[in-house]
Amino acid sequence: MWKWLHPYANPEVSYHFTNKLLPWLSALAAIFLSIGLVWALLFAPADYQQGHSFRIFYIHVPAASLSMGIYVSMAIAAFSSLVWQLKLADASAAAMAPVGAAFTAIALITGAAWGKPMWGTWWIWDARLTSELILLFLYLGVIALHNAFEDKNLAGKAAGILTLVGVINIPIIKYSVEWWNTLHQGSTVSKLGKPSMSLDMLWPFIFCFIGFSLLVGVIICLRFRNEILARNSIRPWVRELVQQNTVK
Amino acid sequence: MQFNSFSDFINMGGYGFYVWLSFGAAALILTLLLISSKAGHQQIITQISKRKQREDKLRQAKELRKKQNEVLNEVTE
Amino acid sequence: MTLKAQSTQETENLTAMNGNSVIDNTVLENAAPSSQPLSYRRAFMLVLKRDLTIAMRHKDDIVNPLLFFVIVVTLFPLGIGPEAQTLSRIAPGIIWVAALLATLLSLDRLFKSDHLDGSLEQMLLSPHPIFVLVLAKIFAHWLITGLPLILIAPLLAVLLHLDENSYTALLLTLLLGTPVLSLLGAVGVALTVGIKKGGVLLSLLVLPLYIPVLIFATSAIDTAALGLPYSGQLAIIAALFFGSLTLAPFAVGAALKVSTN
Amino acid sequence: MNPLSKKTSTPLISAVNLTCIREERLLFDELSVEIYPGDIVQVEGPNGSGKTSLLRILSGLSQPYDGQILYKNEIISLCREEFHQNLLYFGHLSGVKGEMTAEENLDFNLALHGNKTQESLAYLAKVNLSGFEDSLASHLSAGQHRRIALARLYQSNAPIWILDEPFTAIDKQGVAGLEQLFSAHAQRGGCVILTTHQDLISIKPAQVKKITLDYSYL
Repeated sequence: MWKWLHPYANPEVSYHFTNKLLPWLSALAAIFLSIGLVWALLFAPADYQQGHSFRIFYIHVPAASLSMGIYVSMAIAAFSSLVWQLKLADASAAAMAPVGAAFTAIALITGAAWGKPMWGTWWIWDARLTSELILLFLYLGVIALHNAFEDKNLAGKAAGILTLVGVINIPIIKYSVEWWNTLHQGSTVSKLGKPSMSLDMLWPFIFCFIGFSLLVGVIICLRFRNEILARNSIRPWVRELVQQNTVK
Repeated sequence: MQFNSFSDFINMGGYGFYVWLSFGAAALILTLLLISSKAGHQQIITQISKRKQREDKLRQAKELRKKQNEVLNEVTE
Repeated sequence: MTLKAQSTQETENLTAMNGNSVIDNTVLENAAPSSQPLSYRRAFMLVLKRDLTIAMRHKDDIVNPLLFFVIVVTLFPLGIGPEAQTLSRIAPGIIWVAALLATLLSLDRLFKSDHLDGSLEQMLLSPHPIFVLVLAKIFAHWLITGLPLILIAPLLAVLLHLDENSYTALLLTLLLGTPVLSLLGAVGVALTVGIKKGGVLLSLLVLPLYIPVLIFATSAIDTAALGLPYSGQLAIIAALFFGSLTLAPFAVGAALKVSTN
Repeated sequence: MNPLSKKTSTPLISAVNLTCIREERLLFDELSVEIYPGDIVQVEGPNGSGKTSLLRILSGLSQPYDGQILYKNEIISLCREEFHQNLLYFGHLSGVKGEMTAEENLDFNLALHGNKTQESLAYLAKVNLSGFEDSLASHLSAGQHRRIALARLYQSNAPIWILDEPFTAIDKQGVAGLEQLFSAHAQRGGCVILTTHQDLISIKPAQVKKITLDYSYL
């Protein structure tokens, strides 16, 4: 595995690789997202209970699951950067944090906007929304810690440790919040639960989900590129690249 | 097509405000993130080039000083 | 690469100069009469004793968080109203949230002064494993801040009309829960100790991690008030305690290495 | 170069291809150094050239951007305990606690590094602090703090001494005493790596090896 990974562990190679990857990834993301969103907004049937408000589902659920997924991948990147000293893993973890925070925020806003017509109130201490809120705090903590350090490498290490502590805590927090929720409002049946989905709802959802995942990939690639440049600013290849870009 | 007219589409069966709030907020956040990530690239490049210019200046000053010293040495010799 | 050339040249210089000093090379290697064998217990006791000595001579560190705890708790009846029923309903939550905040306030002293005067560096450079030293410091911190909190909590419970059945639960949850607060908090301080304005950041990092303890502790007290068994919640807090006891010292050690870098 | 010297002794501490970047500035690149028993090494360079960074990297406190530190040809992170047992690091900060007395401070410092503490009073006398043993360190001056920390040198049997500005706030007499201590330590087969602003007086320049840090290329 190391032999295969090695060329990509070189910052210059991975910078150019990301650069080449970006247009393809962006095109795919645009295709999937536009098909998915048009389908979700125009053609997918309304839910028999929730009516057209169900269309929020097509953003809320991808955003919520991506927000968790990005945290886990960030933790994996942080782990490999701390254990194997992979500087690129560190850069990718740094690139992921703001994206994850953005998707957590989207999940929260859409959750509230969906909750208002369903529950009659913007905020409800529902287990899933509460864990999402705590996840946002964890993300903000990682970002704030990252910004507090002057030195990018130190920042990456510190934020990595925090990410790992957080990822151990996430299941515990999630479990405790769910448990707390059933304890305090056992009778509330969450309407955000799994609705029986018909195929003509499932397909647009799949398109939206893949589209959002690709979009996450695009933004992470963009930020990853910046992180590589910032971390290698004294390297000759970066200097050359800067020269070319400023002459233009 | 689930909607008969454009106003139907905007109205979303009475849920228009909530649906468009969700989609709008998501679009806004993602566009901002996308733009800032994209702009970050150029920002970093200008930053590095500024630092490079500063360092070039320092190096030139150093070389100039070295030359002056050499000249001085020659004179004293 | 002028420096490169220079430094390799220096190296050769060093090796060349070295010829005459080889003879008495062995003197230091064998001379170890003044060193003691390393032991985890001795290192632990050494740091514990030192931290307790310092705290005893600097009593503000013990008294101030405790005062904070008491004042925050007394503010609630003033803000909410003196009805005994309301107060006893929210008492577990108030006491626990105040305990969280008091711990948070006292966390700063765990590594800050050691970092500022350089003794933290010396600890990291000692031959003892870092987690032993860290554990000793955290234990000292708990003795200084956690223990007084537990002792004064029943008094505050009286002020808040806590249900009589819940006193044991309150003490047990505090006994098991406050060490978790110290352990998790230590990770946060270790990460922020090198940052100039780390105080606010610390609370952002640490408070979300405290949520499970808060939830299970207050629910244990609530359950006890109903006269129901609460051993399940206690078991979970105990699990959190042992989990953080095994993992936190290593995270703290790694974080301190980053912070002193 | 004498080939025998290389064979008969392994370097106590060596740096391999060190690169150090601080605040996105390159301090040194590909720095390699081998330090043998008996060496007194002075790290030179203008302010901000990375002297302290180099010493901290050598002691294992900081991680270099790239490169390795070896203790007797072994990577230090793999032999941490042994390396730290054989290392004495003295930094800018004295590590003296104001709430403890001079003697308690020294005792703790000695015990922390695995040394015995019976004779600490004698060591305090050697750094001119007799009479101050029982005073709280917060009542003592900065120079006295540094002397409390330096008293460890008299007890230490660690061969590697890494000293960052050991002469700061120390009077002339003290400096002479320290220099004697350094020569004796080198003769016993230890090595001293130090930074200092003034030149060493009693130690002849020929005995001192120099590492010059000069960020001539940025």
